[in-house]
Parts: sequence; structure tokens; C-alpha cells
Amino acid sequence: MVERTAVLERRRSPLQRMARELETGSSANAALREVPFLAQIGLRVVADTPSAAALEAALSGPLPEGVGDVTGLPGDRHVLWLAPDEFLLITPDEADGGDDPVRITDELTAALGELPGQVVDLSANRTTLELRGPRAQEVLDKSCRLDLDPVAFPVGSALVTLLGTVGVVLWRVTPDTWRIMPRSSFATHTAQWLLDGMREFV
Amino acid sequence: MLMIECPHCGVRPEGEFTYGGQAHVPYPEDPQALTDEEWAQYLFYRDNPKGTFRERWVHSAGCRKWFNAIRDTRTYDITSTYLGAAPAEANSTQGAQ
Amino acid sequence: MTTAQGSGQRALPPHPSFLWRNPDPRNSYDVVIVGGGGHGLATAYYLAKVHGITNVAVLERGWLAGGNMARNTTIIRSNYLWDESAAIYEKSLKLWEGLEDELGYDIFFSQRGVLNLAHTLQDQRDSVRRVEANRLNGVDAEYISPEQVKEVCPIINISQDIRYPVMGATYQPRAGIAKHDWVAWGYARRASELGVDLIQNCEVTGFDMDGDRVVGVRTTRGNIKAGRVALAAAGHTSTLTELAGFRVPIQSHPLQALVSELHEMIHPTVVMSNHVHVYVSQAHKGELVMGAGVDSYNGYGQRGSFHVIEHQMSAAVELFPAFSRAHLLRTWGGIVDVTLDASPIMGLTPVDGMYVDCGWGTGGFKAVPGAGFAFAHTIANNEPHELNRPYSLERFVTGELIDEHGAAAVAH
Amino acid sequence: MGSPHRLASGGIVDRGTSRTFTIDGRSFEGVAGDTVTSAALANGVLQVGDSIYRGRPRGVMTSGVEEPNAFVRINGEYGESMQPATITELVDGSELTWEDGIGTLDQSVDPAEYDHMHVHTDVAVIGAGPAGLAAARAAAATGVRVMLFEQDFALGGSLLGRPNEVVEGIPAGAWIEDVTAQLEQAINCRILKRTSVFGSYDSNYLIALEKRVEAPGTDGVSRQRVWHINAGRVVLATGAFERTLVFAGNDLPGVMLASAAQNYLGRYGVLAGEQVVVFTTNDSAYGVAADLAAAGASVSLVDSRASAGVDDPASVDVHHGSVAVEAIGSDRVVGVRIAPRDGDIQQTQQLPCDLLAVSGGWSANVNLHSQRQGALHWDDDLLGFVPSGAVRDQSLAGSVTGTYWTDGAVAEGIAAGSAQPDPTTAQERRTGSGTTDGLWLIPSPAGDFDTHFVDLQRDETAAGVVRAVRAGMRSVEHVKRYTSISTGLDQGKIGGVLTIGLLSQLLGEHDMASMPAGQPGQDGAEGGATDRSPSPGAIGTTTFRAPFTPVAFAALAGRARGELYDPARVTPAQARHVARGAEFEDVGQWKRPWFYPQSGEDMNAAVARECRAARTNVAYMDGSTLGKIEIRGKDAPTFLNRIYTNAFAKLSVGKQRYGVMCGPDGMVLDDGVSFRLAEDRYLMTTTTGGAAKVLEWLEEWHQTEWPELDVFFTSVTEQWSTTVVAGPRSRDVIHKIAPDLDVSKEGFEFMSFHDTVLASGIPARIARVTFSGELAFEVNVSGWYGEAVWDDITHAGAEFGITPYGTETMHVLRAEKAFPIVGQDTDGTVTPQDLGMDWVVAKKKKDFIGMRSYARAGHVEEGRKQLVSLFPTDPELRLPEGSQLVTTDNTPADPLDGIAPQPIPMIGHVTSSYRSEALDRTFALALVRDGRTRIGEEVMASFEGRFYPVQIAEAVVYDKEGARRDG
Ligand SMILES: Cc1cc2nc3c(=O)[nH]c(=O)nc-3n(C[C@H](O)[C@H](O)[C@H](O)COP(=O)(O)OP(=O)(O)OC[C@H]3O[C@@H](n4cnc5c(N)ncnc54)[C@H](O)[C@@H]3O)c2cc1C
Ligand SMILES: NC(=O)c1ccc[n+]([C@@H]2O[C@H](COP(=O)([O-])OP(=O)(O)OC[C@H]3O[C@@H](n4cnc5c(N)ncnc54)[C@H](O)[C@@H]3O)[C@@H](O)[C@H]2O)c1
Ligand SMILES: Cc1cc2nc3c(=O)[nH]c(=O)nc-3n(C[C@H](O)[C@H](O)[C@H](O)COP(=O)(O)O)c2cc1C
Ligand SMILES: [Zn+2]
Repeated sequence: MVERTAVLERRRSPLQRMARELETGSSANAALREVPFLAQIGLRVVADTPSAAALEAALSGPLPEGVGDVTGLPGDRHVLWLAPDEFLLITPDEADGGDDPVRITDELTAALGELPGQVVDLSANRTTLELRGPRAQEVLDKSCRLDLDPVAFPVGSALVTLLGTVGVVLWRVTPDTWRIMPRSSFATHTAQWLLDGMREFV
Repeated sequence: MLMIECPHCGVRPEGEFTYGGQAHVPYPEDPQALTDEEWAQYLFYRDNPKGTFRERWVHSAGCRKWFNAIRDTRTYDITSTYLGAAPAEANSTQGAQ
Repeated sequence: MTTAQGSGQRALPPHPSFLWRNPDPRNSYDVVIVGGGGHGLATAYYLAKVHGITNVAVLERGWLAGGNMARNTTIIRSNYLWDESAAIYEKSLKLWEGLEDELGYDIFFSQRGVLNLAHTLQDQRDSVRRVEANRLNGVDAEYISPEQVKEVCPIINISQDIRYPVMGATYQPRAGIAKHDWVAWGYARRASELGVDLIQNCEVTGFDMDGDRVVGVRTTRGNIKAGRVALAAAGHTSTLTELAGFRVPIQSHPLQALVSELHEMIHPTVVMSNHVHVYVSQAHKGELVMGAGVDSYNGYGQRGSFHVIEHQMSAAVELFPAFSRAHLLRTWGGIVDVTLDASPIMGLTPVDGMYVDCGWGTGGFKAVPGAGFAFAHTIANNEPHELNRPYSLERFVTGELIDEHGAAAVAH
Repeated sequence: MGSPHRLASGGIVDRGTSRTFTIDGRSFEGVAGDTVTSAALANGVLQVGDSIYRGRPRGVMTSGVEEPNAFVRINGEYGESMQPATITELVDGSELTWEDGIGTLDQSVDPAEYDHMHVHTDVAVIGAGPAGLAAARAAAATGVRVMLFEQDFALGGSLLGRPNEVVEGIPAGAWIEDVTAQLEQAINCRILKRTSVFGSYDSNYLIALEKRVEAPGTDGVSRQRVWHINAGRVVLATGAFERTLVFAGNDLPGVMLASAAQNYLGRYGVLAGEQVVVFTTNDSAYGVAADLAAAGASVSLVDSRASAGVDDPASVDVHHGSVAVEAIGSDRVVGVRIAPRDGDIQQTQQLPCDLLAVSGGWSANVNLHSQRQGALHWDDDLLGFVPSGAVRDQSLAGSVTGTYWTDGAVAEGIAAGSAQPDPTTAQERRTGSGTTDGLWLIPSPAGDFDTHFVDLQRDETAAGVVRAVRAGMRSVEHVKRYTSISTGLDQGKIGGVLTIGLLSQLLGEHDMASMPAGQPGQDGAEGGATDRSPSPGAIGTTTFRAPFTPVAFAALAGRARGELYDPARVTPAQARHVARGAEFEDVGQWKRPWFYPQSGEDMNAAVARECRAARTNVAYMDGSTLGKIEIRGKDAPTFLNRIYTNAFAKLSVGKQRYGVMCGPDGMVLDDGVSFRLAEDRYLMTTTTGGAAKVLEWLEEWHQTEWPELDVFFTSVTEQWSTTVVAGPRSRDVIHKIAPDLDVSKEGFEFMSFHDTVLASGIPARIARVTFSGELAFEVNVSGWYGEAVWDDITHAGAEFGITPYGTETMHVLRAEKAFPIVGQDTDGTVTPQDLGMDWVVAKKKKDFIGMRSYARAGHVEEGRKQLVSLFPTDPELRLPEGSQLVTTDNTPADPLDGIAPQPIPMIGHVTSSYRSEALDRTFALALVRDGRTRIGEEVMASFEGRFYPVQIAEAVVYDKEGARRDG
């Protein structure tokens, strides 16, 4: 048996090799970093059905109710609303005391049992970027067509949208902190695109 | 950039959507029972009205859900978007068939 | 001061001082053509000229040639993939080659060549396939390297550092552009001279039938009896066929184009790239003429969404660094009639005495002479010309499509 | 140097801050706050570039965006042509060239950056004249988000030229400062100067261009920025353009719009002439005359009307009922001949002057209103088109509605900003603005119209319009295109209405019925079509289009340039491919390793080596780009049965099956292998390019046609990293990395898969499937471990000489086995049967997508193109992909003789072509008409004008019996 920690050490996140670039491109105005290895579990159940109830019981909490809703904070388990029958469960990196994605997927799959729905491990399917700073919103305004004003896009809400041409989940964690989740194959491009937009603030 | 109201996500820019042509054209119950002519109608013929049109969109870069819209092809005004069957008030328009 | 250009050097020659009569509609014609765009006008001309049928009216709802004819990027080429397409477009190109003489009008038909760029290996395969098919069909074409592309068009960027470098191109030297309005007016003038009535401000709003046969049209300027009725209404065709009781498989979409202000000549040819959505030439006055993509939704608004225009500019500036500070001067849109196989429909219809020519979509300007020629034949003989026989409505039933889309051929 | 025409005081320029510049090599000095033309005029430079076609000398005509004459090329690191000098802010050290109405593009690479910004606002106010400022102030006071856009670098609009006018009880200059200060303090208000709103689209989507910095100091700061604005409400306060009048010589340098002369004086402290004749048809120029006189010029005023609505200005010599019939001068105006408006035109009187200030009335700046199909009507008193009412969710305020007086403009601004009803009535509008004489064409004593310019930029005169009408043109749209009027950089901002007015006069005798109007949406009713002379309203305008003012292409391109033009998608092992020196191929947005050349190798050598390794030893490739979709639900089998042409319901758990999906037209859409993970779970793979399309396809059918089916789909493309290990020694490699797995032929059947934990401790799903015909395994792991497993395979395989291979080798290997590539061997006109895959088309299913189409005539008749292989007679000849095929009896006797002149019928084309290491010769795949019945036949491949004999063969050319797949 190989030690779990040794296995975890062999993980590579999509932007690991860009860490330096992210650092040099960051400043107090706008800073970009990757938050790697979050467990992300795709949940497909229709709200207000036994399937949803089963997952809610397993998660000991309700699924988010509508567009933009997020059930918790980055440091804990939380669920994002993606569509009326699609949610994304996110928990911290296993190496930081979070969940083993495979195990949690199995647990939730078991909870769903025979009911309609789907539980899929998507941890490696996307990565998470964090953009923070007083100019962060302006950096995003350069490529996101949504209304990012705090009134329209309040803290604690997450939307599925486009950043430039790339599909992302965009989540406002604090007034000045955003999480941006592109699919992994787009991560390099997304990071380069954001860094390009940040240059004027460095 | 049209602004389109996704019934699930609210108003979003056109770039997040993909167009799906005429709405309410169901896949035939039993295609094998159709004549070539009828099958061609299903495959290739769609209404193309100048005026009110009931059409489909999918919120492809959002919730990925299909929905229908009533749009005027002259003014591009979208008067409503809806899920499922067409709302009654739209029945009189020339887009309907 | 920049060097004073000798007066008039850049100016185009004047139009003829008389173009067409503006008659009131008579109450009966042998042939009524609905739609005074390029296709309608050319059809009228060939009906009169080739078939001796001169008791003809062209009914136009707005101003003559004010539809897609006024809006297209004027690219003319015949290097289409399929035999049926090559045949009709090549016929058209041959007619273009004699058109200035035939019409006695300067139409600025300029055989400056068209490049269709390839940016991927699959583009390359498709390009070679098309070029080799063209050759066997007697259409001039070659596949050339990036360096040869640069020779034909020195301002193009063939560096390998861009996201989708130029890997090669198909080149049709006989292809080119012409001045759209002048073409339409050239046909209109000759048709009017031969006795055809060009009637503007006259919208067809219905048809009079005698059983299965059409016997007249209703218009905003009164009812007109017609021996035969020919529809050449491009994006509006389905609104007309609905009135006549049958359907055509077309969808009308906005297609936009744009121009820059005038610049000294810099771009000697026509460049098209499907992969990065650019097609551009420099018109005779000096403006850069550029087409955008089709807007996805149906629309009769002669306008589209701005992001469609924006999208192609990145690619354009990348391919042509010199365009960086050319200025967008004007944008506009047309209503293009798109079929599922991206090929036109021309021939008889379920209504006796009614003929249809439509579905040219984003590429029917180049077809104006050829289509007019074949359509006139179809109307005069109540039977399709060999050139348009494959373009019948029946092909949608039999499945024998001429799929210029599927075969990844290029539009326009 | 000194600036002779700059007054000692007045205006909002900063006389203390000098700006030196050159035009055509001559140096001048201006001051901060100048435009190029204000500085030029201050230095007595009146003449600009020549006219485009006739080479006539021209002068500064306006002080704004409507300028038809004064264009400069700004030289420097990168030159920019065709800048209206009237709106070009003077930059210290700039080097300028006058241009003759045509630009020259710089061929070097533009070093500047451009970007885009997307914002939302509750209220967007466009224009910061009195109406716009009042509107923004009122809107901001309601607490909503406000954005104010002004194309100029100063706020105040036309008031800047009339600093002494009283607005809300204080002088205009002070009022502007006061309102600006209030707006700057409001937290919810954002002011964008130097920002022209150039496009107005559906749903109040506005596009604007901001000119930011001329010489970028900081990296990343854009020179220009395109703003995309979603506005809840739009207030158009865009003002009006003054028109000139059409008389002989009206293009001479020194002929200037009256408002421009006033603006140069009031805003820049520049007196453009000392001896001024003001020629007007309306009241607005009376104030101009007064201001010029007060500044020390000697002023005469020529008014075509017998009387005006305002008093004659003090110390101005006024000629009522007179018109200018000719401007005199060669390089610049030195005098003007005037004559009675309604009397004998030969009875002229000459007034000397160095400036002829003209006002032919005003045209409301309705461009943005009209871009949204806002209706217009002709107002006979104002002599202009004005909006018939605002577009939904928009308001109009000030001159744009024809409210040509300040109090009215401010009142409308307040109403619009606070979303109250418009307080100004049309009646008030007229009385407030006075009436304008409808004078479209002023005959010259000489009797011709050859220098009566209508569109100065396009060098077109009244004679051109007359000619167009005589040629048969009735529509203004035809006149535009016959003459090219309104097609210049100014888009007819001045000349457009002049043409329409002229046309209404010329068309007097013609039948209205045949006269197609211009832009629809205008209520021509008001145009008084009862008399036979069509009013301008019945003629209509030409269509207003975006952009309102020109925009550099690069600004529209924004940041999506270079590598950022389009995302390049990469896999987890990307760094390894780069390190191995891979050449990449673009497949969709993916960068895929194409081949891995070793030093000195060209592509052919590298591919040959990679092929040999896979066929004789072991090779590995990154297969992660394949699309992957996880499917779950009790109806998943039913669903897949409908989607795929073949049966999926009966596939056993733990097994995989190849499937083809088609469109309803029966044509191949995509293909791939699907895994049955459980009774209710599948993992579908798709082609690299087809992944997104296929997921959308599944969702569409499920959501719109079969929502009753219990099935869900989730894309897992990037969740899994896939490494393909292929070749006779692949079993050994897999055994090393997955020791827990029975990899024997019996223990691990073809088309089965197993979940396991690798020696590394990494969980994996290993499948036995082949796209090369060789024994092969696919190792799927979480994307987090993609690189690690690639490395482990590299190490494990080292002792067997494992070789990485790219897409090219993959293509060769699969072609030898006639596995088609969708998109390369198919083109949207190909069915599974055409590909020789009858076996994949179920016969017993009731229906699947595409089934019905196979019964159509075009599918049952002979003559369909079928996939076969080709062997060139010359075994070294590699046919170009795309080569066409013809029969031998259709080719010239000598095949190298070149193409015959007549069209030669084609029977098919080469879709794939390679050199086969295994066969030691070349071969190709082709789609050939009735290909399967032609096997053994010799045909000709045609390329580059030559014909080469090839033999048609069965599609599979290597290991027909499939002996190799078990190793
Ligand atoms: C932006 C753009 C770029 C293009 N670029 C190219 C190109 O580069 N090369 C190329 O070959 N093609 C191009 N095309 C396509 C080409 O313009 C069209 O295919 C072609 O013009 C269509 O034929 P037409 O000229 O007869 O159509 P139109 O000019 O549209 O003529 C149809 C006429 O019918 C009239 N009409 C409609 N309904 C009625 C009615 N009920 N009663 C009376 N009259 C009626 C319309 O008013 C119109 O004038 C382009 C099109 C667009 C919009
Ligand atoms: N006496 C007359 O006959 C007469 C005639 C016309 C105007 N006027 C005077 O003009 C004033 C009218 O005030 P107003 O506020 O309506 O107009 P204005 O001309 O003072 O201001 C309009 C402003 O809008 C800006 N603008 C126009 N289009 C724009 C765009 N697309 N993007 C960004 N900015 C744009 C212009 O640069 C200008 O600053 C009044 O003071 C009135 O007395 C008088
Ligand atoms: C080939 C071509 C060249 C054009 N050149 C110009 C031009 O130089 N200036 C201009 O203002 N418009 C130009 N136009 C556009 C026309 O002004 C006009 O926008 C077009 O005919 C569509 O009509 P509409 O905008 O009135 O609807 C050109 C159009 C075409 C098709
Ligand atoms: Zn949605």
C-alpha cells in the first residue's frame, strides 16, 4: 500500500506551473492565485424531489434554491447552484483536511440509491482561481458581461457565465474576492487572459 | 447583443445562448410511418415568418436548459420566454402553426 | 499636405446619364418578376434579351436593388466543390467576364483573385479537395503555400506565431469583385431599354389563382394580371410562398458587413478565411469591405448583433496588421435566405406558372448573371435549365442534397 | 511664434501651457485645451487638405465630429490616418499631415493596446451639453446608477462656445462647472469624457469608444477602450448639427459653419476672421454675429428671410431678404456676392470678407435614435427631421428633439433624467427655436451648379443630384449611391439633409407613387404630400447606421489578439509533450501533440519511427482530449438506443462498445466508444472536436423530446486523463504499472475495462480497446494524476523502448485498419453504411435518430460514395489528401498530360493518405462512388494537373483478420 500522502503529493493542478507568473502578475490592486485540489462533486437532481431530499439528508443541509445561491463558505463544504437540476458540491483539499473526492462521491451515490439523479466526481474537471483586490471587479469587467455591481452580484453568490469566451463559474466570496472556475483545459488560457487584464494595475 | 431572459437564470446577454430555430416542432411519433414528403417537412422545413415567431434558445453558457421565446423577427423584441407549451395569448400570431 | 492627386484620379467614372424609366404598372404582363434585386433584374434582362419576352414587369417593394444587392461584399468566384455548384457558378463567372461589354456599363469587374486561407490540417485537406475538383470541372484553382500567399497579398501576416497561422490557401485568379450597385443598374438599364417595366414601391401582397394556376399578383399599387410569376425575393421568399400556399425550406437570417473609410490602395486581392471568420477586399474607391458572420437567429431587420462584428476584428487585425487603425465607418445588415444544404433552390413550384429562385444565402451576388440566365430559361420554357435542374425543391425529399455546408466549403 | 488669431482672453484654454506641433512640416504653437483646428486657426491656418477628387482647396468647416474637410494623419511610432482635426486634442510634439479625404494605412505593427469593458447602469446619458448635464444631475439625484458619456474632452456641449449665455440664472461657464462638480461628487455617477457612444442596439445595449491615452505610460493601459453598456434607461442628449447652404463656391477655405466660428471664439478664444459675413436662414446665427462683433470683428449679416425672430445685433450690418450667391476667392474666401432672395439674381452686391459664417438651419443628431428604428418626422418650421417620440426605455432631451434653446434643453434634461414626462411641447419647441427658411439651392449668376457643394467630403455638388434625378433616380437611397453623397467619413452629417431638401425641390414634377422612400419607420404623413412636390419627410432619410463616429479596427479587436485570440486547450501532461519536443496540431481549440521529432528527423521519419514502435513494440499517446460524458438513469439504455445507430441496451456491465450517432438526416455526426459502468450508468466518449456538440445534442433530445426519460448527463472530459498504451508489448507495461490487474488475454478481454489501483496508489480505470488494431490499453485516471501516470508509463516502458506518438501516427495506424475519423473521412454527407459500417446500424430497432432517412431515394439508389482504400501503382507515391478520383476512360492517353479542357466526372476523393510502415508502401482511404463494387478496379487519382493510377481495395489494408489486437 502506498501512503495516501505520497499519492496526494503526486497530484498536479492545471496552474501549478504558472504559480510564479501568477505571483509576478499580482499586486495589491489585484492578485491572482490558484486554489488547487478542491473536491468538486457534480450533483444532478431535480429540486424538491425525493432525490434532492436524499442528497440533502446526506449533506445534512439544503441544496441551494435558485440562480446564484451558494450554501456555505469557501473553507467549508458548500454547494453552488448551476441549474435547476444541477449543483456543485465543493469541499476543501483533502490534504488540508477536506474530503477524498472518490469517497464522498461514493457516499452520495449510495445516498441517492435507485432514485433518479447523478453524482459525479468532477474534482479535476475544473480548477479554481482566486482574484482578489480593489481592482478585481474592473479586471473582470474587461471580459465578463454580467452586472458585477455588488447590488446585482452580491457577496456569496455564484453564476455560470462566460469570461471572454471561456465558460466559468464566477463566485463572489467577499466584496473584493472572486473565485473563477474554468474547465481545467482552459485554465492556462484563463489565467493568461486575467493576467493580461491585470497588467495595468501592477 | 440581444438580452434574453432565461426562465431559470434571468436576463443574460445573447452570447450565453445558442439559437434553436422554430419551437414546437416535435420529433414525429413514428418516423417510419411517414412518407418521404412528410419526413422532408420535418427535416428541412421550418416556419420563417416576418413577425412574431415562437423559437427555441438554449442557455448554453449558463444552466444549459432549453426554453422557448416569442420574438418579433422584424423588431427583434422578445415579448416573453417560457418553458414547455406556448402560452395561450401567443396563439393568434402568424408564427404559430 | 500629401501629394496632390491629379484631380479626378481616384474618382470613379460617372454613371450613364439615363438609367431607367419609372412607369406606372400596366394591368397585365406576360411575366411578373417579384423582387428587383440582382437576380430579378438579371432574369428580366435575359428574358428579354435571350428569349424575346419583353412584356415583363419587375415589381420591387422598396427601391430597386436595395435588398441584399445593396449590401453584399461583392465577392465573385466559382471555385465551389460540387459539380452542380461549379457548373452554375462557373457559367456565371464566364458571363461576368463579358458583362461590361454586354451591359455597356462600367461595373468594375476586377479579377483580382480570391484567396481562401487554410489554418488547420483539415482546412488543408478540404482546400486541396476543392482545388482538385475545380480543376477537373474546368475552374481555375490552385493550392498555394504561405509564401505564395504573401506574394499575392503582401500585407497578410504569415508568421507562425499567431494562434491560427496561415498554412496555405486556395487561389482562384479569375475570381474577384465588382461594384454591386453598378451591376444592378447595368441590368436594370438594359432591361428597361428592352421594354421591361421596373416598378418600385410596389409590394406584392398576394396572388390570384385560377385553380392550381397563378394568374396575377396583388400589390400595393393594384392588381396585376400575369401569365407567369417568378419569385426572386431572396430573404422574403417564404413570406411570398406562404401567400401562394406552399413552403420553401429556407430561414432568413441577418448577415452583416462593414466598411472602413477610404485608404490608398493597399490590399490587392480578396482574402477569405472561414476558420477565423474574415473576408475582406478593398473596393475601388478605397474602402475596406469586410463581411461578418451570419447572426444565428432569424431576422428581417437588416441588422444584426454587434458582437458578431467585433468577433471577427481580432482575427482581421491579426491577419492584417496594417488594418489596426483603419476605422470602422459603417456597418449594415442584409436578410439572407439560408437553406439547410447551403445551396440554392431554383425551378418550378407546386403552383402552375410560378417559379422560384431563392436560397442563395450568403453567396448569391456572384450568381447574378448565371442565375438570371438559367432562371429566365426556366420561366420561358416552363422547364429547368440543365444548370438549375439539380436545384429543385424535390431534392429535399429524395435526400440528394448538394451539401456545400457539409463539405466544409466556404460561404459567400 | 505667437498666435495672431488668439485673443488675449476668453475660452477654456490654458494660455499658460503651450503645445508645439507641426503640420506638413511647419511648426506651430497652440495651448492646452486646443484641438488641432483651434490651434491652426489661432495661427491663421485656415486651409487644410485638398478635396478628394477635384483637388480643390478646402478649409476648416466645423468644430466637431461632422467635419468634412480637415483630416490629419497623426504621424509617430504608428501613424493614424483620417482623424478629424476638429476633434483631435492637441498633444505636445505631435506631427501632423493634412490629408486629402483619403488615408494611408501604416504597415508596421501597432504597438498600442486596446481593451473592452462591460458595464451596467440604470441610466445612460449620452451627451454633456446643457440637456445631458441637466439629465445626469437629475438622474443622479434619484439615487440610481448614472453614466454620462461625452465624446469631447470637455463637458458643456455647445454651451462652451457661448460662455456668457445665462443658464439657470448663472453664466454658462459657471453653470457647467457647477453641474460637473455635483456629478463628480455623486457616488453613483460616472462621467466618461472622450467617449463617443457609437452604437445603440436592442435592449438598450450601447457601444462606446473611449480615447484614453495617446502615449501609454504604463504597461497594460489601453490607448482606446470599447465600452459595452447595458442601460436600463437611455437619455439621448446628443444635440444637433448645423448645416451649410448650397451656393457657388461654398467650399472655399474661409467658409465655415456659423456655430463653429462661435465655438472657436467662445471656447478657444480664437477669432477666425476679422471681416466676417454671416449668412443665415434662421435666428441662431444672430448670436454668432453679435459675439464676433463683440470680439472685435467687423460683421455683416445676410439673412434670407425678410425678418427674423430676434432683434438685429448691435453694430452689425444686416441685409434682410438677401442670399449669398457666390463666395469669391481662389485659395480662400476674400468676399461674397449677395443678391436678393426673391429678386433678380444678377443684381449682386459684393461684400469683402475673410470669413463667411454660414447657417442653413439645424439637423437634430438623431443617429442613435434612428439606429434603434426610432421614428422621425419632418418639421417644416425647424426644417429638419426630428424624432416622433423616444424609443422604448429611452428619453430625448435638448436639440436632438429640435429644442434649440437652452432653457428648453435644460427643462427636458431634468425631465428625462428624473424620468418625468417631457415638459416641452412641439409648439414651444418651434417658437423657442424660430423658423428656418427652406432654402435648398441658391442659383448662381453663372447659372451652373458646379461648385454648389452638397457633400464636401465626397466632393459632390448639386449638379450631381440633378444628374441623378434626370437619370431616373427617385429614392434618396439611389441618389446616395449614384452620387456617393453621405458615404464619407462624416456619413452625411451635414450633407444628408441638404440632399434630401434639394431632392424635394427637384422631384416636384414627379409622381409620388413610384418614389420609394428612404429609411422606413418615418411617418411621412406630416410631409404634406398633398401638393405634388414631395416634402423631405415623404422622401425620408437614408439609413442611420453604427458607428456614429469611426472606430479603429484594433479597438474592436480588443485584447483577443495573439495567443489570447482563442483559448488553447491543453491536457495535464502538456509539459511533458513540450519537453519531448512535440510539434502540435490544432484540433478544435485543443493543442494536440502531432508527432515527436527527434533530432534530425522530419515529420515522415518521426512518424515512421512512431508507427514502427506501435506495431512492433510499444508506444503511448495522450488521449485525454477525447470528449467524455457520464450518463446515468434507469432509462439511459433506452436513451442511448435512440441516439446511437446500434444497440446499447444489452451491452453488459464492464464492457465497452463502439457507436455511431447520426443526425435525423442520417449523416454521421460523431462516434466513440461507450463504457457500461453499471446497469444505469454509461461513460460515453466522443471525438475531440465533437465533445461539446455531442453533450448539447444529448441534452437537446432529452430536454425537448424525451423529458420523461430518467437520464442525466455530465461532461467529464477534463476529469479524466487518458493515456493510450499500444503495441505488442503494451501488456508488459500495463502489468508493471498495474500489478493488481490480470492483464492476460483471458483475464482482460477485448472491449472490457477494470477499475484498479495502480502501483503508485493512484486509482485508475483501465480499458482494452484499440484504435490501431494492436493490443492496446487505455489508462484513465483523475486529471490531477495525468502527468504522474504519464511519467510512470514512461519509466515502466523504458525497458521496452516505449515511444510517445502523436496524432499523425495515430491516424496512420487507424487508417491501416480503416477506422474512419469523423470530419476527415466524413463530411456531413456520409452515412454509416457509406463507411462500410452496416453492422453498426441496427435493423431491429423501432427507431433511432437517422433511421428514417435511410429509406429515402437518395440512400437506396446506387451511386453513393463508399469508403475504400487505394493503392497507388507507384508504391512510393503518397497521394495528397483531397486528390480527386476519375475513371481511366476519362483521362488523357498519357496520364501525365495534364487536365483535359472539358469537365471530367469525378467518382470520389482521397480522405486520408499515408505511408504505411507495416506495408512498406503508401496507401490511402477514399470515398468512391459505388466503391465497394469497384474493388480491384484501377482508377486515376488527379492532383496538381496530373493523373496517377491507383487500385481500389478493401478498406482494411492491414491485419484484416484482426489477429493483432490480442497481442
Ligand atoms: C452582408 C452580405 C454580404 C454578402 N456577400 C456576398 C458576397 O461577397 N458574394 C456573393 O456572391 N454574395 C454575397 N451575399 C449574398 C447576396 O447578396 C445575395 O445572395 C443576393 O444578393 C440575393 O439575390 P438578389 O440580389 O436578388 O436579392 P435582393 O437584392 O435581396 O433582392 C430581393 C428583392 O426582393 C424584394 N422583395 C421582397 N419581397 C417583395 C415583395 N413582396 N414584393 C416586391 N418585392 C419584394 C426586396 O425588396 C429585394 O429588393 C451577401 C449578402 C449579404 C447580406
Ligand atoms: N439657437 C439655435 O437655433 C440653436 C440651435 C441648436 C442648438 N442650440 C443650443 O444648443 C444647446 C442644446 O443643448 P443640448 O444639450 O441639446 O446639445 P449640445 O449640442 O449642447 O450637446 C450635445 C453634446 O452631445 C455630445 N454628443 C453627441 N453625440 C454623442 C455621442 N454619440 N456620444 C457622446 N457624446 C455625444 C456632443 O459632443 C455635445 O457635447 C442649447 O444651448 C441650445 O440653445 C441653439
Ligand atoms: C461593397 C460596398 C461598399 C460600400 N462602401 C461604402 C462606403 O464607402 N461608405 C459608406 O458610407 N457606405 C458604404 N457602403 C454601405 C452602404 O452605405 C449601405 O450601408 C449599404 O448599401 C446598406 O444599406 P443601408 O445601410 O442603407 O441599409 C458600401 C456597401 C457595399 C456593399
Ligand atoms: Zn439559464
